[in-house]
Amino acid sequence: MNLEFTPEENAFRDEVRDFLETRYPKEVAERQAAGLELRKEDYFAWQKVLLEKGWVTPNWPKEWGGTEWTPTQKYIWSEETAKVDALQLPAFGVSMVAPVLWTFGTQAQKDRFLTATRNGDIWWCQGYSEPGSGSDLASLKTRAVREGDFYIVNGQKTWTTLAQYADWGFFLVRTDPDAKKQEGISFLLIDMKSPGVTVRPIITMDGAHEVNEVFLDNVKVPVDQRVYEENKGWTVAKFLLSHERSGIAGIARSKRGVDRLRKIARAEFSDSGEKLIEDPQFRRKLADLEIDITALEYTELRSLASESAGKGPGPEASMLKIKGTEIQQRVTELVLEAVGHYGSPYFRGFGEAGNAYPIGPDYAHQAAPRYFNVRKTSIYGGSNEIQRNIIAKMVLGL
Amino acid sequence: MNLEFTPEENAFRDEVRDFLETRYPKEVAERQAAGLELRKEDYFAWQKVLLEKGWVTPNWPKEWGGTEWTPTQKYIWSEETAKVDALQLPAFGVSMVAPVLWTFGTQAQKDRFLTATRNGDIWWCQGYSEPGSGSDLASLKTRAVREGDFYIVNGQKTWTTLAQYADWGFFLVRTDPDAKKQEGISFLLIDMKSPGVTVRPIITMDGAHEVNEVFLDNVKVPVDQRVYEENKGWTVAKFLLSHERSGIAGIARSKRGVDRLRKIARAEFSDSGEKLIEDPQFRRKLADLEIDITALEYTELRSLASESAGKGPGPEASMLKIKGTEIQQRVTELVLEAVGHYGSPYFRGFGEAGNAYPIGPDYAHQAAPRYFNVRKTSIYGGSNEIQRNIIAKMVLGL
Amino acid sequence: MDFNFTEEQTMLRDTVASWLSDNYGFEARWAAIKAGGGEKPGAWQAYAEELGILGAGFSEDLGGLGGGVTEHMIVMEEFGKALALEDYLGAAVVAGSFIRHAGWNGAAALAEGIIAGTAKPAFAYAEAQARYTWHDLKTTARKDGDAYVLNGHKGVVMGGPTATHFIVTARTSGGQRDRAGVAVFLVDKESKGLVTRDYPNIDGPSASEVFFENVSVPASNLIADNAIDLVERVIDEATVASLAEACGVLQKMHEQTLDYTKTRKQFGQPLASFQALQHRMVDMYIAWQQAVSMTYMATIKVTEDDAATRAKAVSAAKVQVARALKFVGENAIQLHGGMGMTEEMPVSHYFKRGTLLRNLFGGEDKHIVRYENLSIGKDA
Amino acid sequence: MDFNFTEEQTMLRDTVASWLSDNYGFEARWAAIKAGGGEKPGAWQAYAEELGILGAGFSEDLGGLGGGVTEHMIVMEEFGKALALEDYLGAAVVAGSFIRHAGWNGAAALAEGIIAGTAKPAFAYAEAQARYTWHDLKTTARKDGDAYVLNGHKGVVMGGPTATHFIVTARTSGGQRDRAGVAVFLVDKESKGLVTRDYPNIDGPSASEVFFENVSVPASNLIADNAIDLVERVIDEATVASLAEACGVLQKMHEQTLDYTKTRKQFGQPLASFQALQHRMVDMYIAWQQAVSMTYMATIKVTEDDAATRAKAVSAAKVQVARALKFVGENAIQLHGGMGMTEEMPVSHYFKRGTLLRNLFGGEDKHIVRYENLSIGKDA
Repeated sequence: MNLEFTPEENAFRDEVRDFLETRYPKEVAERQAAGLELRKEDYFAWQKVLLEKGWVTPNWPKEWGGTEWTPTQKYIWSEETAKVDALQLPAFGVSMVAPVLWTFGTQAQKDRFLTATRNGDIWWCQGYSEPGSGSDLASLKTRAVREGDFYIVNGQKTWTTLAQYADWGFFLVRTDPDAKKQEGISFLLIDMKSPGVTVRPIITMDGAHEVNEVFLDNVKVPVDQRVYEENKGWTVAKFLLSHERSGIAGIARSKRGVDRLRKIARAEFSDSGEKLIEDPQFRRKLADLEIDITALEYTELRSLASESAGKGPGPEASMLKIKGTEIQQRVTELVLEAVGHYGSPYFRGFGEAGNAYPIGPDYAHQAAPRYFNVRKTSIYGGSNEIQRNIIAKMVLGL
Repeated sequence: MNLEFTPEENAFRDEVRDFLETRYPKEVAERQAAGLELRKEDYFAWQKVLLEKGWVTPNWPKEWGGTEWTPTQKYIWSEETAKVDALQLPAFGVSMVAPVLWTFGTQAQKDRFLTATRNGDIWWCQGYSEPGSGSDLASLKTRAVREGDFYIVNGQKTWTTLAQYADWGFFLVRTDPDAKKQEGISFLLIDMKSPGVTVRPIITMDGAHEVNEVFLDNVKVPVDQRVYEENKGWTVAKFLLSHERSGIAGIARSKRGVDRLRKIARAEFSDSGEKLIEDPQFRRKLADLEIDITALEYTELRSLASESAGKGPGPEASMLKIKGTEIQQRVTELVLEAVGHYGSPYFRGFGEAGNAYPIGPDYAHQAAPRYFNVRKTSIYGGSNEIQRNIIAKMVLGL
Repeated sequence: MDFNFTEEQTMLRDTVASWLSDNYGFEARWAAIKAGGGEKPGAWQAYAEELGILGAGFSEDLGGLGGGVTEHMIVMEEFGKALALEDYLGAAVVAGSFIRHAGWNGAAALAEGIIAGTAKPAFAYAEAQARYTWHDLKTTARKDGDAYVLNGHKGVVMGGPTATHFIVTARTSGGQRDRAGVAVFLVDKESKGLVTRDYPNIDGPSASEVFFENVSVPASNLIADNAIDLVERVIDEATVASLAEACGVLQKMHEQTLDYTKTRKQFGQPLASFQALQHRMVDMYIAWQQAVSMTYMATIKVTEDDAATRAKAVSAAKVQVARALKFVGENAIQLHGGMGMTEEMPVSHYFKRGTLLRNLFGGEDKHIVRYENLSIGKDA
Repeated sequence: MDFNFTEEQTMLRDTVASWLSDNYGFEARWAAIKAGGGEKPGAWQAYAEELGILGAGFSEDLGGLGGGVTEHMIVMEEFGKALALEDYLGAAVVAGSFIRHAGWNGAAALAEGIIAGTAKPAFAYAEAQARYTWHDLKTTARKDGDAYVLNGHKGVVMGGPTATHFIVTARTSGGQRDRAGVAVFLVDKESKGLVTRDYPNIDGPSASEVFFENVSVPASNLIADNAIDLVERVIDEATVASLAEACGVLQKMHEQTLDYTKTRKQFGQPLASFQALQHRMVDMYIAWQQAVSMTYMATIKVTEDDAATRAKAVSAAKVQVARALKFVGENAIQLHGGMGMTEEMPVSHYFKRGTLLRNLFGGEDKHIVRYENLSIGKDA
């Protein structure tokens, strides 16, 4: 057993650091530092830089522009990007639909979509959830009826993240209403500018517009935008759900969150009049959190190591999801606690309302909204209860 | 809302205190202080004193020697007895079988058993659980076949507390094997000296002999020792289970446990070289525990108040059971933690092995055994999981 | 021992509950928040005139109903159930508590105004550096003839935007963290040199930052000097009232979760049929019930004469209620799934209110340490 | 990064596992405990001769296998799975660690004896007043010519009854809680003035109280003086070995619970079919896996040069493992129901061992504070 990095790995880390230091877009960094909402152009600015470096799609096959990084290199990349708070590109394109395309797509679909996705010319969204489906994804009701070379799609999707920016979406639709639940489903790519597609915002309790409802009203979708066989969409859906596990625990980001929390605790005062970082109760919670992060980090490293050894990622990914999201939630909770009175004011940003001004220290502005926002992490992507069901069944054989 | 005691209640408290101070058997108190196992005669000594005072069966109807105490008086009694660690008489006789007898018994049964039970002439045990039945009591298999004026009983009971001392037992047996689960059950009183009754000890992980297996091999039981109708024993069993709820939370004992814990924490040293009671981590746990005890105490007081107001004890009793047992377990856990290294030695008492001698401070001898022993409290009397099922169904309507 | 309410108290509860249920629906409240006022228009006048509850805590000779902490508990629990936005806590509970205990000459006039709804004081006690230590004060009050001159900055003054006055803690002498030298003033909002910056809070109601720059306050507005014990007593009483509000919030979150999981189906079964979720809801129920028990306990004990007894009871209750708010709130959202995350579902609003209530007047850590110091330290 | 074991390490694990499975069944172990010896007769000789594992941690020039903490981890994890009673921790791990780091002249002779199974030192470090602070020592060692004279009392010396020597911490100078002046001696058990009182521990193995009354120890038996850093390093390495034992205990408790709930029926269904219990077992699984991860982490990092890095890693791992022992252990008993309470069921023995391991070398509180002081304090 050995945790040392090889000289090659250390050199790679230096290269990553240098790249981030010199090439990360300044204007994006500034917006992030000010706690402002990020726009489509911010993501594209960063994607462009990554593209130039050849690092935009590390997980892709080499022929489509992948980097062929080892798991250790990916680990280093996630550590270093988290340290500088580098934006994460929306996963829907580069991490989710792309593997589907190169695995199940026709050559024409690969040619049409992969490079464009890599270059940032297509912003994708995901049309999976429906009102009423929750974690029981396969109960979806959106119908696609074949008419010649087209499907006519009718239905409603929900929790569609950042659909307000999306050019294309990948959708699960029901093509055979008489088949068993998982059976009559197909996987369609839909141009979000198609007539009949309406996107309506859902405002979450933190006041943010991150997710949407998508209404599909007689939307005409060419049959060649179906990926894989008709009625076999569930196979594609399961592949997609299980494929994207790297970084599911969000450990590097949580570690960065703890660093920020320490800074806050060095700025704030405790009830004893000393700095909050000196307060035994707060210190204990900070130590607790760090220790739990370390445990999860080594659990993830063990899992990476068995991946390197050729064993695929197993249902242990559910463990990383459960503990990782719990930790993300605890980080935000401690921030909210640390800022004391100033967790209460609602700062809506400078941009929109002309007369807004910041109340309390900068680091307090997002404390409560973040705490509220990350409640979602234990709900989405298969709720943590569903993840426990998965471990019970797949790992423990219950 | 008002928590003050009336002058009458305060006078009663004084009377209880005085009684305990002057009349509690000295030799029993000494054995308890030395951490020695208690014998049948210790219980009887105390029962005799209570009998003389007329306080042995506070919950009984007046005609059978009850005190007609108000719920507040019972509360005062449990507080004061806990403060001096007064023995609790085994519940099987005075609290469990007695209400069954005066509710369901024939006059002959009442005459034969009630006064004798009150006087301590009969030590009862409870033959409910069977190997394999667990919390699913009604799945019991012990058979009683009617032969003339007798039942011939065959089967096995388990977890029979203090059966090694018992004169009589009350048993649930199956009299109709073809009826539905709860239906063919009868409630029998069995003389433990009957031929065919064998008691075999079960040693629990703390090394104690508290529970037993009871084997019934062609035991002849006169029909007039059946309480209530044949095949209606489940009615009796349910009555008995729901009847005994007073003190289920064990709050007064837990408060006493915290007092003892404080004494230990004032004797032991912490890692900083000061007294353990000054250690911020330990103090926090102590405060946590006390606050939780207070919350449960007021929950019980609310429940007593609605009993006084004529509303019967409801399924909230399950809440008292869950939290009360969790608290009892935490008390023992903190004691074990407080005694440090000396939680490890196994002190088996002075009595049996001639060459035993105490290792470490007196208060450490029972630390680990107690911690192990009270694991049972969240298992017996309907496990805490079963209690949650009860609340879900009866209170929340799930 | 008696946990029952008097007939008058029961009537008070019914009156408040029925008015709120008729006038303070989710949509009406949400519209008021979106409009930016942080209060429901007309509600305060209704509290004064229609309901007559602003004097619930004032003695009868001051024109009040002669009640106290129990009456405030009753009103605040209903406010919690309805998520009422108005600052009853500052204007009625805190002001009423100062008037009850301070023996201040201006009491009658202020009480009259409050009861009539024409005076609405907000409590300006928090300072950024002080966290939850009420005698850590940078705001100063310098005696100047027949007046005091105030300088300083008070943060997150709830109800500030619609207040007519501020009840302000300021230092007349001593160093920043001395217990001596803490005074309490009634300051007219229109005073020269007093500047406010108003803003909404994350859960809907509004607050202000209040800046004092050589604000002159008549000496007759000095409610009390060397009054840290009084300030702590008042905040303890206010804390109990906020715990009652929390009990209302807890009740609603629990009810809504039961309702939602009973109707919402997943994998062909109501969510409420899954045992793991049932047990979660049982634990939520227990947490809520324990919070109620502790709130009753604190309501009763906060009136005792011994300051340590009061403080210990309030801190113990605060710890228990804060934990319940976290456990019940987070699980209410979790069991509502994605829907619970949206501002369309009432439960998200209760969760936000509950979250802020957790830390109001200090969170779990402050109060467990305070409890420890009062109980364990003392007898160590 | 590499979490794999070498071929030799895998072979070591297989050898130990297979011997224990053949020779150390539940009944055999239980019989040994009941007989009162606190060890399985003959086992130690087998470790020395048949298995050759007593030298796993000694360098090859001392006649050992050239291994270190990883080898100890491997052996101890198997000992945990079998609940082996013998004091491998003191006689092999602790002694091996002192020999590795102390640069002591007597090392070769002691190592030879240990490897052969003829010398079996027990580690006498604990004192009643000191809790888990290793430099809080009342035991003294006074230089007297070519010898040291020891006086004092060491508590709960594991493996004491069958030991041939004690490795004893004693103070050569300084006050009771000074870090300076802490020395380590090898003391022959047959020394004049050394008295032991033997007793079983609650989980089976035996220990001794060891009293020193003017015990004369040759100066050549001074392993190190002013050696608190060394003592802490050795105890950190021993702690890691005990964490590995805990991982073995955790694994068995988890397995046994799965097995039991899959076969045991209640209300006509296997216990394992109830969702609330399934989720509990998932959480137990996660706790166990996290404990394993942290044990690996600490095994790797305890060999680093920087003392703070070592200590921080060990304390973090200890906190995690102690919590896992509590959570998994208590729930293993709970899910076994009444059966889990009896001494007939193996799970109760694992639970008892796990409970004692939680506090060995200090519990959660000691280690979280140590972690805090090293990580948070430093950069504050």
